Amino acid sequence: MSLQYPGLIVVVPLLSALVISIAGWVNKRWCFPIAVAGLSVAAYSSVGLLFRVLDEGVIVYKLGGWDPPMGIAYYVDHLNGLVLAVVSVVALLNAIASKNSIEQEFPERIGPFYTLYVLMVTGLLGIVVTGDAFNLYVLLEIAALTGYGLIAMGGGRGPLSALNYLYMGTIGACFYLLGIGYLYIMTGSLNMVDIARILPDLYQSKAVMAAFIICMVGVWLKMAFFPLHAWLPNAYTFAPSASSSLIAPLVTKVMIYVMIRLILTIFTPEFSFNILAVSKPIVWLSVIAIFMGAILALSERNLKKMLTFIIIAEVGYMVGGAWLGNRVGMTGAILHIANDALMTLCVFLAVGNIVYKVKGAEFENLQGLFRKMPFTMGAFVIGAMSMIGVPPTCGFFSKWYLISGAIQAGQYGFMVALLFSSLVNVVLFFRVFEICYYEPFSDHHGHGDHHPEPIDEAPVTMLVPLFIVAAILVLVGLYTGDIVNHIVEFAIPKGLV
Amino acid sequence: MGDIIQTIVAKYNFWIYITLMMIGLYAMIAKNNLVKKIVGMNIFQTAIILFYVSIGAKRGATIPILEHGHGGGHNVVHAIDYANPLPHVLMLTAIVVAVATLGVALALAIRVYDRYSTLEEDEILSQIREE
Amino acid sequence: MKVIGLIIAVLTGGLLIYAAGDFPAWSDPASPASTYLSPHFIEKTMEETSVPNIVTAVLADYRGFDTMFETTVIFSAGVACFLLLRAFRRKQPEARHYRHVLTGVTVRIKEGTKLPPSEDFERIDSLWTPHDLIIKTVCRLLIPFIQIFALYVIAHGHHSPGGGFQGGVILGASIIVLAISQDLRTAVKRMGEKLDALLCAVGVLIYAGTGALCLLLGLNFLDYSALASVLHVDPITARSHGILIVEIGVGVAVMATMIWIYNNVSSKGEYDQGL
Amino acid sequence: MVWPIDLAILTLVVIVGIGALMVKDLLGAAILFGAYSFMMCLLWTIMGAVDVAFTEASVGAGVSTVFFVGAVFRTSRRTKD
Repeated sequence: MSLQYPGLIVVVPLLSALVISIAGWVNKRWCFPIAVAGLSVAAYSSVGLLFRVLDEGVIVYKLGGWDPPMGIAYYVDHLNGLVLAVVSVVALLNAIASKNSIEQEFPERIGPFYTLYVLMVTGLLGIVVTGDAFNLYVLLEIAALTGYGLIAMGGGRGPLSALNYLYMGTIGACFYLLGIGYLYIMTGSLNMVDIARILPDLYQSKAVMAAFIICMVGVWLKMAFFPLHAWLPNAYTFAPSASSSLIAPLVTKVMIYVMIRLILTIFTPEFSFNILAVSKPIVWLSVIAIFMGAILALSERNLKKMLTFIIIAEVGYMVGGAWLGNRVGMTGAILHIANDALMTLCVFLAVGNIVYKVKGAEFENLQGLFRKMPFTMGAFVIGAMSMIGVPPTCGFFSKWYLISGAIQAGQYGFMVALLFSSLVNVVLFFRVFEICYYEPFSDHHGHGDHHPEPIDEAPVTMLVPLFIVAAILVLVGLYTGDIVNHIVEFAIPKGLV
Repeated sequence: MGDIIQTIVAKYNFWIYITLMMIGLYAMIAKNNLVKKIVGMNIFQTAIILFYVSIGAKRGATIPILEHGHGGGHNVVHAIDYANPLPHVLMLTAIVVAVATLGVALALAIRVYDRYSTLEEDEILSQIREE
Repeated sequence: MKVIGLIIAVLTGGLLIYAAGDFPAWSDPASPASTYLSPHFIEKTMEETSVPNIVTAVLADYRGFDTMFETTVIFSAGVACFLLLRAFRRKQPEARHYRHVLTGVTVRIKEGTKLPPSEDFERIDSLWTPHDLIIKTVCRLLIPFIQIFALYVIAHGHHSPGGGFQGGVILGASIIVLAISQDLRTAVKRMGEKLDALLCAVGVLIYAGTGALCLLLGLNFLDYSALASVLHVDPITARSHGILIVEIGVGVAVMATMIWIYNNVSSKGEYDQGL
Repeated sequence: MVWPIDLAILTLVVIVGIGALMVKDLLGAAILFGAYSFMMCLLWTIMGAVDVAFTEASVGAGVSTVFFVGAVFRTSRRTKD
């Protein structure tokens, strides 16, 4: 069966989404178990796949039995093996953790909600695993369309921000499609490896350069890289907690994976870093992104919105790290994809627990929460420490690699930006801790009056996944050396030094 | 002069697709009305489809359906006689994606209208500011 | 905003025009796109899949994985529209208006009371369309022919333009025509919401299930030649049959989704009567 | 393919596309969008992409236009630009 793991990763969630949508019309209680079962199989096979990749190297899976340039094939190497494992584990943990909040926020729409949820995970996993440039576009649209639906469930300003996200997301996806079209007209192929094989003769072509730029801009739009970030904060803030804790950790990270895949596999580092001399300006853009994200986060009085601006800064980290053009920076960027997905999940799950009990994430609602919800806040502290970059949590190590990469490349601006952003994160999170710890809980603020039952700890089903994530954060931090030596080292082509 | 006209005519399809794409992109960014933006979005997507179909066109070739499919069987098929089928396949998929996006976009626009009773972006923004 | 839009559009256009200079001339038979992969498809399709319409063969077999997700995109759009628009706890209006068709008398019914079960009354609200004998009759006559044509398009996709997707859209359009010419309630009575939702999922399930069956039979996902042992034909004919099966799946899914999206969009999700 | 027809339709496509964006009535924009899709469908038939043209005729000119009209009926026809 392990030969079929690459197929199972995408197919099992897809089938379970379809079964959920049918089961939702029969009995709503079946949706959650089916979703968890489907996601567990995906998580199990992706972790199994990662270990197989560690043993055997690149795995090729031909869909329909056709040989790659004709048909579509999956290429699983160390890079997407790692990302696959992270995506499927994050999706599974979040599905378990958000069960209560889904039942609380929209009890009557559980069926379609889980359908879209699992479909979105299918799309994200497919984006990561596929080796065909056009197939990636189709999966991109699946992840995007389901994302619009999940975000717009939030009510209030949800639909408007989802509509803005839709405009921007569609432009981004179309740009990507256009770039692939340019590659296709020049090479005649759609398979990533095959394109990379043909391209070296065409490196001087204007069309290939344009293809690269258009693809990059499209991907940046999707990941909310600095000048193109306007849609992200509202979309993530007004989404219901169950959706935002899925979308926030995964969508931007998967898009960064796509960018790294474009740089490393399709266009090879030789072309991206040496022939096109655009690394410097892009790193400076990411410096601005980090500064803007940090400063805008400072001005927010809503915990969830503050976190969305931190995401923008984190996107800056990874884009900058990938474009430093050296091995250490790329290692940092790839490591940070995994770490950032996990720590964003941790803080968003904690916020989800708070919203579940307090019904709001404004700062004035958070007073005295350390006494009311000690376990949730404990996990939140670990997540926050990781975001700041305190050892032994994993955030420290990827930041370490990013900073050493910046020094090696002579990009001191990027180093300063990273340090500045870490300092701002210290300020941001300690301000939250202060409110939650020192200020007494009062019923006069926020929505405290509307629910007479006292605020207490979130249910166990929400706490256990949160603790698992927090534990993973520390574990990944402790085993960073192994991950870098056994996985990330092989994910970067030898040519990049 | 002759050269320029030659180039323009030889790649007329490409120029038109670029024009349409610019129109669509401009409408998506600059138009104030949400439904107009959706129209722009569709024009944008169709322009890209036009680009791909133009890649598939081949001079002197017929549609990509084999003649005498089940009859002779001994007829040798020459690739030069048939248009390139691959872009057509890709664009079938892209059209479907376009209509799916359109459906979701219209549903969202209706939800927005439900709340703000207008489709004009500036009026919606001023309502949000008053909240 | 207009200035920004103009600048971005002109910049993008400029880049694209600049790059277009390197393209091979339009409709050049020697361009890389026409000489690299496509000759294989054109020349080998018949012997490898036994389908004369190359587009169908590439769509459903060589790149069948794309098409499966294309169907999934449609499915997720249907679910998303449903999720966004369908009213779950919308307030019932205080009174409803019914008209007796034969006499033209309009009655007002308060909430909670019910009409006697009779076909003679029709409800007057925002979904109601005025009578037009010509339109109703013409559409009623037309619909069966539209549907037969749609089925032909699905079934004949191997040999002529068309296939599951186009046929499914036409099939869906026939119900949409019914909804436009009569009123939405009539169409929903014929093709209820639950049926729509189920058919949507079932269509995609046919496609993905066929693929999964191949996987269970020991070959890779969507490798239809695995079906040869089930269908008792040779592997190449099995590919042709496999394409037909998935095209039917696509047709069912697309038909149901088109109707579903139309119902939700055109009524803001308020078609609660007549389910 | 006959290139004068090709050129004429390509030009018409642009005109109809601009028209769909300029007209100050959303219902009109929806109908013009249908016309635009139909022009595209003709264009693709000329280029030999019959399957794509068939799809565009049924989806772009058919169902998409109906979706637009349905949505405009449920919202408003008014537009400022």
